[in-house]
Amino acid sequence: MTETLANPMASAATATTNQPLLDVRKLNKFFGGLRAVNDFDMIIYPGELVGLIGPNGAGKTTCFNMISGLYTPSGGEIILYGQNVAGLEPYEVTQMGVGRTFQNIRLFPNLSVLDNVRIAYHTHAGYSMIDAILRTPRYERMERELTEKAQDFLSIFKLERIQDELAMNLPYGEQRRVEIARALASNPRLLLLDEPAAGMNPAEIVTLMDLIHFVQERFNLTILLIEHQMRFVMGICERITVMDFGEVIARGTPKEIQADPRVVEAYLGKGATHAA
Amino acid sequence: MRAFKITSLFALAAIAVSACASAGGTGGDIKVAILAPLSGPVPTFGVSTRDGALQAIDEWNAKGGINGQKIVPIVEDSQCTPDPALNAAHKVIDQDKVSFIIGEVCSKASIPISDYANSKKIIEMSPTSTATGVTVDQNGKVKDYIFRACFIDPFQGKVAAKFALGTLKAQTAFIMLDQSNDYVKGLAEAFEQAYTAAGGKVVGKENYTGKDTDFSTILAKVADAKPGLVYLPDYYNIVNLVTKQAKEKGITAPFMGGDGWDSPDLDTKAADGGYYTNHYSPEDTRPEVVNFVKAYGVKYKDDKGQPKTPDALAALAYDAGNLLFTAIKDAGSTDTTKVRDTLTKISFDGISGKITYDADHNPVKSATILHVTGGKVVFDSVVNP
Amino acid sequence: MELDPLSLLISIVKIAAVMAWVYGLLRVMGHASKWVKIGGIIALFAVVQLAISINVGDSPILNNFDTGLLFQACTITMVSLGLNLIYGFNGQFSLGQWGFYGIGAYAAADITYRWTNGDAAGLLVAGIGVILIGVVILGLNRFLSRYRGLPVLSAFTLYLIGVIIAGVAAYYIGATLGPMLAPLFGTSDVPGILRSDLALQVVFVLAVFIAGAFAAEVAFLFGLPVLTLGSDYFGIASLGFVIVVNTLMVNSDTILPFPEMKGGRGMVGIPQVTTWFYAFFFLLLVIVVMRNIIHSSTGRAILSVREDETASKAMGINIANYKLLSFVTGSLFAGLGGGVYAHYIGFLSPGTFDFLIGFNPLIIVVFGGLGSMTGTLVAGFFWMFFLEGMLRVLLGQLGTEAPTWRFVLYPITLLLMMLVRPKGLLGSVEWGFLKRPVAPRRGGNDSARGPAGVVPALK
Amino acid sequence: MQQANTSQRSVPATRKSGARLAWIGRAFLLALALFAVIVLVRSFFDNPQLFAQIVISGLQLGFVYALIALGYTMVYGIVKLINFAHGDVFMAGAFVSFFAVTRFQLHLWPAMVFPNLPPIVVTVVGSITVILLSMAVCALMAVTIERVAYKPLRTAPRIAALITAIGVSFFLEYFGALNFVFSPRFIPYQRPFDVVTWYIFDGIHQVMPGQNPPQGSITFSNIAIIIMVVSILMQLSLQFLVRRTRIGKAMRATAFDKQAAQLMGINVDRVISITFAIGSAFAGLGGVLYAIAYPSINTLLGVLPGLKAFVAAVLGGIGSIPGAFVGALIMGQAEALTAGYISTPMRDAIAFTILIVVLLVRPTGIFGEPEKEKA
Amino acid sequence: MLLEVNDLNVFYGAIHALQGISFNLEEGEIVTLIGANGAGKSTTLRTVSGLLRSRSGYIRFKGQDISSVAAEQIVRLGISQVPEGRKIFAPLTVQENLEMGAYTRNNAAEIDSSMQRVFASFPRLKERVNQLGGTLSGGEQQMLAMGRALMSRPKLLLLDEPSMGLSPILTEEIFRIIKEINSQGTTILLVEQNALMALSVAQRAYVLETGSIVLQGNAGEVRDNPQVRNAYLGVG
Repeated sequence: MTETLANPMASAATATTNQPLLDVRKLNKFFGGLRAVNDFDMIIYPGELVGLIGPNGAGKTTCFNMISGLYTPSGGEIILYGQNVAGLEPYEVTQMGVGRTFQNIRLFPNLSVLDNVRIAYHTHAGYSMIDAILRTPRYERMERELTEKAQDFLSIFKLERIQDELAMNLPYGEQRRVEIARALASNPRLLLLDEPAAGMNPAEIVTLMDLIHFVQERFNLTILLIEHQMRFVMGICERITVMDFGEVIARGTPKEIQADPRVVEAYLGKGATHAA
Repeated sequence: MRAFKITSLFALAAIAVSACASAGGTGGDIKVAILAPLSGPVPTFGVSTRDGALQAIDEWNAKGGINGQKIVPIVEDSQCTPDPALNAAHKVIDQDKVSFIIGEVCSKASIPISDYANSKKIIEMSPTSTATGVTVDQNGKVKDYIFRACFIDPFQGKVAAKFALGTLKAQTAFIMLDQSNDYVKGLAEAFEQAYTAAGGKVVGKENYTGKDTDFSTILAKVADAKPGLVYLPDYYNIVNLVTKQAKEKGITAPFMGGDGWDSPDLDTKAADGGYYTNHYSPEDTRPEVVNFVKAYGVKYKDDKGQPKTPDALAALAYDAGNLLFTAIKDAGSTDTTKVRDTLTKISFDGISGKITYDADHNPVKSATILHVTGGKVVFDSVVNP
Repeated sequence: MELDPLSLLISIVKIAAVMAWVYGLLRVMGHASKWVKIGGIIALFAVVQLAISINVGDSPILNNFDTGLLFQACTITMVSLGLNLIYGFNGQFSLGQWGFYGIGAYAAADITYRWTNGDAAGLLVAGIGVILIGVVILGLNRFLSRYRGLPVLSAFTLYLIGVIIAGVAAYYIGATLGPMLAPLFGTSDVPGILRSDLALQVVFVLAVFIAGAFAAEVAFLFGLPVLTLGSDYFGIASLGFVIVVNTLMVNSDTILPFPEMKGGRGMVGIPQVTTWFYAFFFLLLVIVVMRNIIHSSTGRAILSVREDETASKAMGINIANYKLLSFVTGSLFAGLGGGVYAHYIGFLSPGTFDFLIGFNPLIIVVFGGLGSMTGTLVAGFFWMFFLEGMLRVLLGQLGTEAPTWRFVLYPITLLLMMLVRPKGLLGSVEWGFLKRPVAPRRGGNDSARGPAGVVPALK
Repeated sequence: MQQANTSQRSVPATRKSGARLAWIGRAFLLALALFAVIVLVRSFFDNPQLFAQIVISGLQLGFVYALIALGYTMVYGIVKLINFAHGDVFMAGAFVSFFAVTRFQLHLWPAMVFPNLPPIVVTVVGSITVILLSMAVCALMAVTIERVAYKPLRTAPRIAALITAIGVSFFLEYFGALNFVFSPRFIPYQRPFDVVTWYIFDGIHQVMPGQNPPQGSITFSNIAIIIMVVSILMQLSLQFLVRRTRIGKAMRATAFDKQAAQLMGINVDRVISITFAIGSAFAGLGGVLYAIAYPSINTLLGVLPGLKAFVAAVLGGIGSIPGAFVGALIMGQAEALTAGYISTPMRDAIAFTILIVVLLVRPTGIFGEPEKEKA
Repeated sequence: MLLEVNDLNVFYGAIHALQGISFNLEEGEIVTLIGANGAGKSTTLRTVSGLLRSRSGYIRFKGQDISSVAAEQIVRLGISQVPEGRKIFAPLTVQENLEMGAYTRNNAAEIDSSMQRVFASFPRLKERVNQLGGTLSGGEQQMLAMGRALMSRPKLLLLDEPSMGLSPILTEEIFRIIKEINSQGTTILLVEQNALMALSVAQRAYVLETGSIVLQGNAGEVRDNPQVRNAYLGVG
């Protein structure tokens, strides 16, 4: 179990390209009487980069929460690699290869950047608590290895210089990057990014787009992201799904979406047509 | 290497401390520690005990001390809880270097103190710890240096049973006891044994805990059982609550209890008609009692500014002090072994009667029975063992 | 009487010396060199041991009053460290620590009490019981992990049944084997080999460990369902636990079958075997184990639960397990502390384990700083030497009325402290040994290594 | 390698569903409940009068707890603070009334001012004055405590305020126990009015001193009735205050969202002070009634009733006013019935066990709103 | 000048959230602040309404420095905020929510007339007057939040993301009401993610980027700025 391939899932993914990585069927979620998500369907194939857009409150984050196990769906199936994961505990979903970031960044604020990333390695730590208590050679070795891996990740994200800073003391943009690094460190096949570009200026957004492209190729990831920054979404996503009021109102390539009158009306706003 | 500097700093500091500590000894005086629960669950006992003991010390000092040596009291709060009590004992024994301790009040605090004091050959004179385990260890061996001024639980129980059947002619009794209080439990068990042995019938027995305030459930059962007597050997605060609630429920059976009833705060109206066994009566006309009650009243005032009447705790603390000082005087030395030998053979006229010690360092003395009637506590009779 | 300025100075020096000693301890333990580490620990132990045994003038440098405070500081620190693991590091607001402390104290005391009274059954039943229950819990845990979404009450019921069966089995095995050892105890005239001092020392150490394990197992059963509650509700439920345990202690001779515990009268005759060595040893053990847990992957998982449960779930962490783990470990420390305490004081009474006194570890933990082991350590020693040491000594000199002020000054100090430093004495600062090991930064030029070199190689 | 990894990752999904085993837990709870019901039913048929008597004493206790619990729940609802000093404010209420009665004879003032008043009016007006005074002093005290010990810590971690609350509680207990304050003694409490007891047996008769009520009668006293009536009245008036008045609505708004309340121009600090004042006035009232019912007071008086009232508030769902009320009644009954039919020393243990079991079934108490799921 | 904000610096812990922001509002204007999530728009509003304290810089309202005035006092001065996410009091009824909005006022008759005016603007609220705030739909909650803010009869209304989560029709409705409120004499400072919509009602606009103002001008100018079109309008 000491293989050094980029991602163990990489070849598995290519071997089964015709099988969807994620197949969401008729997903529903009620909060009290409120229908937050209504018959949500989505298929994502391995290696894709899909965008999910829609007005605030359209149910996008609720879908994310259901896919990552934080919410139990009121109905429907979430099929990940042929297995229905609806209703699994979040940690189980994560262990099956779903990583995510949060809309309002949820780092571990009082821990260092390095620890934030190392926590994501937890399930692959390779030593037990007994090893830790006795400080066995195995602990020393694995802990060093784990730390190095985490540092490697940080250096991809140009965060290696701040590894000992507390997460809460970082500026917004860096917190975002740490969060993405942390999500990647949990070794996902499918990465869910909830508004990764929020709060970034256009220059930062360009960097982020490059970064996402890079990690996607590097780790052979499948990415589903929620984003409001249209330039970002249009520039990076291969396919886009648009939600409004818990329902999917359009799907297609960025070009198709921009031209779709329903989308323009519901989301981009009537002004968009005027302006364009 | 910084660690070593720190460590050596500590070592230096520690030596400095000890040098200072050993310099702070005073010669010529006899230090006596008073360990009393000034905080914790029963602070009132602590206050009485402290005041009683201080009274004795003041009187001796006024007379010029013991063999010319002044008595210096050191008061410590022992909280009626084992660890603070033990800390207090350590402090007075090792820090203040006392050889004589008056206290503790609660048995559960006296027991750990007595073990330590005995191992250090320090005389501990407990005024009111009634549990057998204070002067005798679990193997039945007497702790040489530990004494007490009060009689032990079984004695009071026996006296009460004798009185209940003989004088009160109560053929049935209901026993109420605090499961968690060894004093109450000891008395209740002794009473039950003596009472049934002498032909009385216990018609009910109910437990409560010392923190309870609502006794209506138990009293409902008492009312149901209609006993000739309710034996309630608890402290006055519980007695106040129980008797008041009993009166309100129309329970007419007389209540009877032990020395725990004795307090200026006993609600004499509620407890009207009750009897209790005690160490002494402030109405006793023996001169030492009269003098003590008077002197105590001069020194201590209650919250209304009236002279305080000493309760049994104060009287026993006073007796404990006098016993100890007399023994020191008679021994002619503050050597604790000599004082111990004197104490074991002492015959002393105290407030609570004539005291001699049996083999287990328990005083042999008489018990007084008091009757609560007409808003007053009156002397009823003396029962000899 | 008047305040003697010298004694005030002595008290201050004493507290400073103790603080310096704690600092030194953490420093030497954190030293890079193994030999400095070992030598330093031995030296620090020796300093205290010498101070206890060498007389300056007519009394040792550290008299029994001081050593008593040291013992109690060690035990209360152990208990508080456990609570800090539960509350400070894992974020579970628990008021139940005192109950586990009491369980540990009574369990250990009962084992050695029976032993010194020539009855080995106590040790056997408790030892076998703890092992069997542990096996049952771990086995059931493995078995039940096959079921997903198992309601916690069902799991609890199954564990409870398993534990009861294991306990009963242990009782019968122990009760059968125990009397067989009786001849080895000898008679009152001819002490048998099991009555030797050495045997008692061994039994004492075993008893402390068994007591800790027992407390941990109780913590598991209690924590399993109750840890699912929200924070304040959990706090109150755990406070309830303390009161239930206390009530059982009061009734240990009637409702529980332990006449030797004597219920509310208090248990006497516990051999006073705890020496400075043992107190020091167990405290070090707790510090080392806790520090090693905290600074490992497990510890990071525990911390992440406190920081953000949702994010922690999304990192693949089974937060219920880690809550339980830290609760059980924290209670284990409390149990160990109880075992050491019981054999120091030699007398146990339910009054010691009252819920009001049970706030003490919480006060110490918050006073020192949540999530700071150093803070707890410093606060534990400081608290003991300030409240039981300094205040007692100083007020004792101020006359016969002054000691009643001790518990008036103490809350005022507490209040001022919280108002001045609401995050505790040390916040989350750690000293020496307890500091998080700083991961070395990777040297060289990262970009030169290129993305190809930054492969997240996971197994 | 990949194989292993895939299978490892697929473990969770192939596990059996544990939901099918939910019956085990339910059966366990059911067994507990059944046991309790059987014990109660048997006891009832054994001796119905005794049962009724026990229930009455449980009611009396429960209604006192309710008065204290209301303050706990209000304060918790608005500042999320477990105000451990609340029980000591309760104690202070009892002491204030004690001094008002014994030192100043305040309960007799109507007779002094208007000598011709009928005694019943004197007693009623006098007692009410004493109670009002206690309530006012308690309210003032609580506001002071809040300003000194809690307000500076409003932005600090919640636990800091909890520790100061414990500190304030210790301070009140031990400062009160100083000799020149209340002294540490248990003091027999002098009631502003006498307690009268009646028994039900072929109609209602008054119990005369020295007369045993007949076998099988049920007794009750005026103080029990007063406690119940006052407690219900206070609960209703509190409901009115919170539902209908401006300040009550401001309290609810502040409890729900302090910042939004500030944006409405609500002075949050003042609303919090008023909440403390009202809650503590109730505690003071409870203190007086409690002391009248159980007339022996000392400075540690508030610890246990305070704790139990708090538990009652948690049981009912802390933050909820009807919850506090119902929780208190359950606590009262649990204690009385345990004392009556199981064992008095076990009653705290049983009461807390009930709390834990209820919380396991309803994690936020009987009337508590479920905690919001956050993500 | 009704509101004058000068060189405002606000920190969240170590994070420098507002880095020297200056802007102003004339009486009767609608001014909008646009920018990405986390750019500091809400922080600006929260600082103006007194929920946050600035480390340096000042805020003047009608010439009076309000940077250190308590939030509840600022309401009395005539600034009312409709917070992001609406923050209505879920356990209170619609009517009680509105009463809370008028907490600073004492004249029952005037309050009643204000309430009638709010009902006139938002007839849907009148239908649901006894319903609990938490049971309203998103659009109704937004109306309630705005109505509640109007109950204090503010001179200046701060609107934080009023269209969040609303359907286009509702959004338009809300913006129509915003204009209406403005035409009745209330000055409005609007923070909005739907930049196009915001720019269509506002007279002037400021563009925020990571805590500082990068662009300002008339709404039309801002809308035609290519960078803005690119970054915030998703077109270009």
